[in-house]
Amino acid sequence: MLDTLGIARLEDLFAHLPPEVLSSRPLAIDPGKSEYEIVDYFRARGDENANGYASFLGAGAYAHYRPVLVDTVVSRGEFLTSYTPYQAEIAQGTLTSIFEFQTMICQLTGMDAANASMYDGSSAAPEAAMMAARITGRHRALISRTAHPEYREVLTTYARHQGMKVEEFGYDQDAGSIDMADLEKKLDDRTAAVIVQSPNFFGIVEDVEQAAELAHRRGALLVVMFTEAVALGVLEPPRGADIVAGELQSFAHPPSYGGPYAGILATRDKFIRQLPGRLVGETKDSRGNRAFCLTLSTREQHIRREKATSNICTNQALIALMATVFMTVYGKEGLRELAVQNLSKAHYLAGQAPLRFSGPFFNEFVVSTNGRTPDEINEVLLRKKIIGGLPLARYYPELKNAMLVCCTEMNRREHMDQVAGAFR
Amino acid sequence: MLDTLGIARLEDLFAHLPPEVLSSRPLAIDPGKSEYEIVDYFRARGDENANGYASFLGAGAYAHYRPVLVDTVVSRGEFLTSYTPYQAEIAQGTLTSIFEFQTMICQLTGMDAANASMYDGSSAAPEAAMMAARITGRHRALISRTAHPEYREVLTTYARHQGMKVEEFGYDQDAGSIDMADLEKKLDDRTAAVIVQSPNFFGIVEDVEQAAELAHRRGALLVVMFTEAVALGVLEPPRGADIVAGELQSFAHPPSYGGPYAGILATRDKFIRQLPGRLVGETKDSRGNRAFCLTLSTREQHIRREKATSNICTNQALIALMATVFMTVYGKEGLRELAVQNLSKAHYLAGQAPLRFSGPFFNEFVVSTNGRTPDEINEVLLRKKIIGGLPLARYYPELKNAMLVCCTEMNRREHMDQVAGAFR
Amino acid sequence: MIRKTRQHITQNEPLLFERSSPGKKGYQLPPLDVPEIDPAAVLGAGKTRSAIEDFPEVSEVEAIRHFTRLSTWNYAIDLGLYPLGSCTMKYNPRVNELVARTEGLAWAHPYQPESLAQGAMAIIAELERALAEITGMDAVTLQPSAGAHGELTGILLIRALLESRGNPRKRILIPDSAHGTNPATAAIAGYAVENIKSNDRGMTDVEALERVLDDDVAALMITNPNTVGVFEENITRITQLMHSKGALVYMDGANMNALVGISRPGEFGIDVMHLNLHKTFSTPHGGGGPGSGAVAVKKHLEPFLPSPRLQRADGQWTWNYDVPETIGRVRAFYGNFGVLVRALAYIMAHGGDGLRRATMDALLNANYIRKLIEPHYEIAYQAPSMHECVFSDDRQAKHGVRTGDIAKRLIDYGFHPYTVSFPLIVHGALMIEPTETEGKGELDLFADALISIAKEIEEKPEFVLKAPYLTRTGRVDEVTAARRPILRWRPSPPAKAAD
Amino acid sequence: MIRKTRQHITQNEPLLFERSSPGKKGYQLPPLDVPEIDPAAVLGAGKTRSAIEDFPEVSEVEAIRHFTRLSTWNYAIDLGLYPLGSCTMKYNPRVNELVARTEGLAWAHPYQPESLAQGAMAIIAELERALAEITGMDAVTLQPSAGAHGELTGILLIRALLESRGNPRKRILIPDSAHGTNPATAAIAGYAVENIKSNDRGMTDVEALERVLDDDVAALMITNPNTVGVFEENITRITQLMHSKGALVYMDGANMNALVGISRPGEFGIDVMHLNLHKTFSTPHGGGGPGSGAVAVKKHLEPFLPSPRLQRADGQWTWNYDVPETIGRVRAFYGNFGVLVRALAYIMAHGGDGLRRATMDALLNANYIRKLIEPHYEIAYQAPSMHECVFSDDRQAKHGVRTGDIAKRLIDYGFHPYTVSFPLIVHGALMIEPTETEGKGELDLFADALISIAKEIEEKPEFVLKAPYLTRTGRVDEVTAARRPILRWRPSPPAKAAD
Ligand SMILES: Cc1ncc(COP(=O)(O)O)c(C=O)c1O
Ligand SMILES: Cc1ncc(COP(=O)(O)O)c(C=O)c1O
Repeated sequence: MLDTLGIARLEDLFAHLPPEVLSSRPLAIDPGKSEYEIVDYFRARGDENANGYASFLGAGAYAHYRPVLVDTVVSRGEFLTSYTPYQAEIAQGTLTSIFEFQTMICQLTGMDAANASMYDGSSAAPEAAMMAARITGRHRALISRTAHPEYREVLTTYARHQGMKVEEFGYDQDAGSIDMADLEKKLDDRTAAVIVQSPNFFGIVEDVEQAAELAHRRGALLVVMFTEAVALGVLEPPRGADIVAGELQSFAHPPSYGGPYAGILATRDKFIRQLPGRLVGETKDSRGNRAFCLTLSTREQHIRREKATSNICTNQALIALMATVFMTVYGKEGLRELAVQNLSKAHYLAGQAPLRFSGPFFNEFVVSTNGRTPDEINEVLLRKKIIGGLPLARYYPELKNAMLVCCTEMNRREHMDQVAGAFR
Repeated sequence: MLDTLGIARLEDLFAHLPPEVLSSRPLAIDPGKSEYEIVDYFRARGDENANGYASFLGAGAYAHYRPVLVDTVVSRGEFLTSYTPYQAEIAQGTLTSIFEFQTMICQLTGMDAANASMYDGSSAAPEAAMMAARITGRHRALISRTAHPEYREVLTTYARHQGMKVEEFGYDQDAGSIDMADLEKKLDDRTAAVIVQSPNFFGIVEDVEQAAELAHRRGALLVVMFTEAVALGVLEPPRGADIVAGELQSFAHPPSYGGPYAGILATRDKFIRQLPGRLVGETKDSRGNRAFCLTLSTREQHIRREKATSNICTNQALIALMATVFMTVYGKEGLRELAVQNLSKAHYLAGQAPLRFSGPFFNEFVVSTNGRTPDEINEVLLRKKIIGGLPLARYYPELKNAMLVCCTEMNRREHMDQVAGAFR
Repeated sequence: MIRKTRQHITQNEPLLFERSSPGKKGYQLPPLDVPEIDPAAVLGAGKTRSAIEDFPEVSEVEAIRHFTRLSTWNYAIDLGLYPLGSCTMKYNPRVNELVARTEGLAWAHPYQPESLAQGAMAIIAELERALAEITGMDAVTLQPSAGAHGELTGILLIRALLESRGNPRKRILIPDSAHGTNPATAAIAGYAVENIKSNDRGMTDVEALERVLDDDVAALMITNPNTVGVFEENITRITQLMHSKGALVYMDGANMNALVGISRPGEFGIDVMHLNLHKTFSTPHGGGGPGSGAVAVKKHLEPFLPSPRLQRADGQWTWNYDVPETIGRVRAFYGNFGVLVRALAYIMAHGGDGLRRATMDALLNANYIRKLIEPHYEIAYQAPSMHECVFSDDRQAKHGVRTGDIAKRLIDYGFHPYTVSFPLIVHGALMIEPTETEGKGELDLFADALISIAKEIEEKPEFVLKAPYLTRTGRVDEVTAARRPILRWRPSPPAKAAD
Repeated sequence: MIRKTRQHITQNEPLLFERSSPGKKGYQLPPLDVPEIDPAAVLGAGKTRSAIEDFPEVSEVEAIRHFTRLSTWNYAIDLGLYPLGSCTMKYNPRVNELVARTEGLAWAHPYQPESLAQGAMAIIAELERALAEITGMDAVTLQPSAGAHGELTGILLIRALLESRGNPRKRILIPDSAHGTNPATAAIAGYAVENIKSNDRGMTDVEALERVLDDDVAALMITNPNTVGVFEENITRITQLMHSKGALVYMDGANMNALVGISRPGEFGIDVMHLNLHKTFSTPHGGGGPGSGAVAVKKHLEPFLPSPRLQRADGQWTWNYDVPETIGRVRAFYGNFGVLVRALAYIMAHGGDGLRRATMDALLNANYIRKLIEPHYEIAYQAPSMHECVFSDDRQAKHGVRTGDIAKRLIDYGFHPYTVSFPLIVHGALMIEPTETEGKGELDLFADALISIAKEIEEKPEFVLKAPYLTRTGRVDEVTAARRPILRWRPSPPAKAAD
């Protein structure tokens, strides 16, 4: 090949670069390692993390059993090593599965259309707010303090420079759910979006319909977020919402120290041209057969550039495919049974714990640690190889004697009983 | 479907069975378990086995690194969930890979033809002996005491009722290799096969050519066995052999508590019609393209029944495919480098140990435990999470103060130094 | 009308040896942490090779593409119905692949100290127990590597028992419907084979059996349900008959998937039988194997089982090598452990009720197919079908189209063909075993395909003779392959172009 | 002549919803070990749903077949060259998939105590270090989820710095060759976008830049090598120019695979840049993602990086949430950790020398392709190519055949097409990036294919216009899809037949 190019050495390939841009020294990176050593290195790192602990952490990242089929499917090179399905004729596999994904997300959320994924739940939130701003022409967002604190931070980061004011409204100190009066008070005619999360950060199921009514009364859109997708197995879909923004990590991706997860955005028919992200649509091929392709791309950055609905390009397709397989394996009955198991486990443990809030909850709940600090309780549990709840002080100074506890189908009764013991 | 069949209950499907054959009671087997519980159960069992131990065991089952590509390939449903490639038009993937396997086995062993696999090395041995008997019309087999003791037992089991006499010949007490004089003495004109293993059970490389000469002089065939396929990376192929029977576990299958492994049988052109097992051959399809198919099936039980070359039907195809991928990944250079690493590691440790034999060895060697029993030494090592060598007393009463030690590329110098320490 | 398939583009790929180019590599080894040894120096120059001639040299990406491309030329259960009669191509749950790779199991060395192998031994013990329960037998060995290997083990057990009684006897009776491994096995075990013909219901002809039964008969090898998918109704009488002459009954349990949870061979007089764990208990067939041929026996045969035997002592599992009457080993180590893990996982997933249910579904599917196809193809025997149904090509042969041709045409319709030309007693057999894991949709499409082909045969038989049309490889010339066998690639002719 | 492909049979498969039938299930949950709770009882009847309407119900085997069949309709790197320009579709080593699934990593919860997350944090630290070394920058954040997300982070950093200096300024300059994410990002960050046109060598026109550069300009977003695969020769002058006006330079590092080991952006004046870890460091693209858009900065931007920041204290890794000048979070938790694991594994496998070698191979492959094709297609710019080469369809357009049509015809030849119609400054662009993991064989076949198509276009252009011919799906009608969007399945029309 060098001969074909008429050069003598590989280095000649960049001989045209100005000398001052060439690296001053070789890379200080160890010589290449064998597969065996690499596997060893990461095992050693994995062993430095918690191993063999029972965990009661949730708060936006959930430990759910991953059906084996998930990795079976996503390990197929045809899914794993393909890219965005630009060339529909040789990407019908990906396109069809995304179309199914979009449909299932609609079925779960009660929406008309869903995109092919966002980065994660936290970035879906500002995308929803920006979308609401485009639709309403308004530039103010109200977000509930019961929404995930890190999601709220992300919204603030995104909104700051777009002339979008973000304000928070409070929660009912007893119920742990939205303070509707506060929301009503803060709502005004410049409000583009009211953003709530349900189940909220405390695990409590919000009254979405009431929030919708309040928002719509002032011409604002309601954005409903969720972090625990399993809840959709039993919860009535947020029909009052205009946009649903959520996180699908629960559907087959392990917590993986925080990522990659997959966000979704779903909305009503009338708003689809304001949806960011990739969309797959149904059409026909030249022989009249049903076919799928990427569509409405005039919303996207590669066509619309600075006027695009979002700058998102690469999304979380493989994680969305995992979720698709997960939803398929559990199916109609299974997703409900899974949700009921989560609910039942959480209520079993909660029944033995001093609860901070009285609102109805799904699989997370806030426990008052009373005399002790959350850390004190967690220390005791760690000695039993149990990771307890999340201390809330960092996010809610007013809840410094409280921890957020999560139970999924993977938590065993024996561990729950030990945790209950520690609360006493 | 019941309607189509005109029945009311599934039980009607076997209503025609005589009542006395129906089960007297339901199966006493626990109710079906979920994936999650099954994974848990097997993990718990795995945790009851050695975990995190360094091991110096070989003796027919070797720990070699498994390139990740191996499982990537064999996990593809197209390979994993297909069967014997009877229908060539939709099995060219399997057929082509077997043809490649046959070729690589020939290249490694210096033979002209190899079958698509036998159950394992131990059952390949009697198949080779039976094959030699068919070819020579003789009914006596001589096997070296340096061959794997369990392989010898299997040969005895198989041979007993076929009018085949199996006799053993001894080894040189110093060198640890075949006692050629004993072999020569025992050889006679009724001997169908002389069976040797190289590297032998003690790890020592036998003088195959001399054994061949002795055997051929009396009109017997030479069968050369191997248990450690990695040795083929540096050893001159046993060109004097008439049949090569070996075990490929080293090529990408973990020790897996003894199975499934994959045996091979390879031979010279003139003997192919006496080879047992499946064979793939090259041919053309109706459009003139190169194609592969199962061939020479008139040797096999499904055609020839009691006159078949063997009763084998299901073989070890997937393990053979693993070996094929392994051989491909390492390739020409890699297999040699791998062998050199094994050789070097073994010689490093052996250099610090009191060796029982003086013969040239590959990656196994016999250590004299001198004053102590092998078990005493192993106890010390086990406390350091090291599994030492195999005590030989069970197989060779005369070697009760000796253990067989194996080093592969996976053994680290630090552990070898600890083992060397224990020998002192 | 073909509704199930369309043609799509697939990649060509040469043989590895043609793809190879000098110096390419797909591996990297860790640096050697000890001094490197020159093989010639320690082994002697004459004993080492300089290179493995013509061995492939490819990069990692070339390797993965090679095998991925090859794989796309295969049909598999994961793609659709695979109704190979007698082979029980049921769905292989993927969790079984995962558990077989559990670190502590996959990397367990067969000789590691028993105290460090209790988990593996417990699995073996648990599976032995479950199989004894399922078969109604008293003891189980998991050593044999596949069905035929189990047969050999079983016949050697019979021989050992008879020998211990003074006379191993000379003949083994085998119904003419039996699988080829049965006679082949009997021969290896040193017995003469005597075929027993089947009656017009596809069952063993009891009179014919009685006629040849004498004191020289060591055993009957019977398959039940037999290979025409029919339950041997006289099995109790047959076993009594054999026993009355001091002979034993071996059951080929390859079709045990028709009986699990419904009927126990141990309760109808069987002395010894094998199970194809890879069939009944769903190990992926992997292009031809591996399998496992567990053998279950009644008490009187137990003393002869292959050594070592697993036993419990002092609260621990241990291998007992002291089995004085053993037939010896049939293989090294303890059996195809990885397959055993998968079989136990399968049994655990189903549970007792689930296993019975699977059996009934297998029966349902086979009978459903039979019902749909019977108007168009000649059923081999009127007797009720169990887990498979066998037709003959009699009607189609009149148009010059044989079972093998129908099979090829089925490929175009998107199915793996049934088993062709077996059992031998059925002229031009179509042996169809859908297994329990198929749903009605796939079965309906399959029946439609066969019916449609039956019509094609009436209308344009010559068209069917040239099938398949939709595959990347046309009908393969097996005759030439056998006439001048080319069993390996050789470098001689200048390398061919990519194909 | 098509040498690389043949047609083969593939399975049809309906949508999950069409495949579904009531009561089927593919899951089993462990028995509930606590009392079952009725959702309506604890959540309130109005808040619970009775069922998820029309949600699929299929068995496990139907599920695996569904997705397996679907997968066979896809092209992928594992099947062959995937020369999508700008997307860096290199081979994805499978060991990376294995290590990302390491138990202690995959199941690490982002909030587990730091003392129990040291392994995960060490990986992040190690990757930050390696990327700083590779880019020549001072600090790295791994929080952004993809390239575009990294751009946003980077521009927000610039804004924060400028704000801290008193004036965030108003405009961002972007060469007209830039990727669409650049202007889209600038807009989200609240800046006006000003395009800078490229000169006739495909590079940023320095004079044009100077003309518009004033005190309102916050930054230049430059891609280097740029999207026509050309190294910006005047990059040092450009960065000096920008700095001289108090403006910053953002580098879109999507093409960093052309520079790793050869040139460090930190050494030619870049203030902040992102890396597409999924491109340069080979994370499988998975049908569209996930990725990771690490951002590397010079010291002056470090104080503004997203919180939390990883730091070392008392011999332990710890997350520092006290970052007073931070721009805030750009996402929850710490980034796409699983992608980071893969990127680090890739870097470890290559080592410093290997990374440099990979870069040179990428350059070699792109230039080799360019050389072979140049006689037949119009190269967009004469300037030397780095890791990709961009042609225009000028010659072919004369016959009425456009880049999109050539792309479709390439499919028949067994390749995934190049990037079509990007960059926008090239009329009818063919943007070809072979990456370093391809061998000569595949490249030669690709060049042959393009040359053969060029001939076809001269001889029978209308034939090319209707390609592809060999795929199971003919040319897809994208216009209709957009005109009346159908974005989800609905049950209304009676279920369609299998297709
Ligand atoms: C009825 C019957 N018996 C025996 C066997 C042999 O079993 P295996 O292939 O496992 O050796 C088979 C397998 O095809 C069979 O169908
Ligand atoms: C030049 C360039 N910049 C930016 C991006 C955006 O990166 P991502 O897709 O990871 O968001 C891309 C990706 O296509 C690109 O090619």
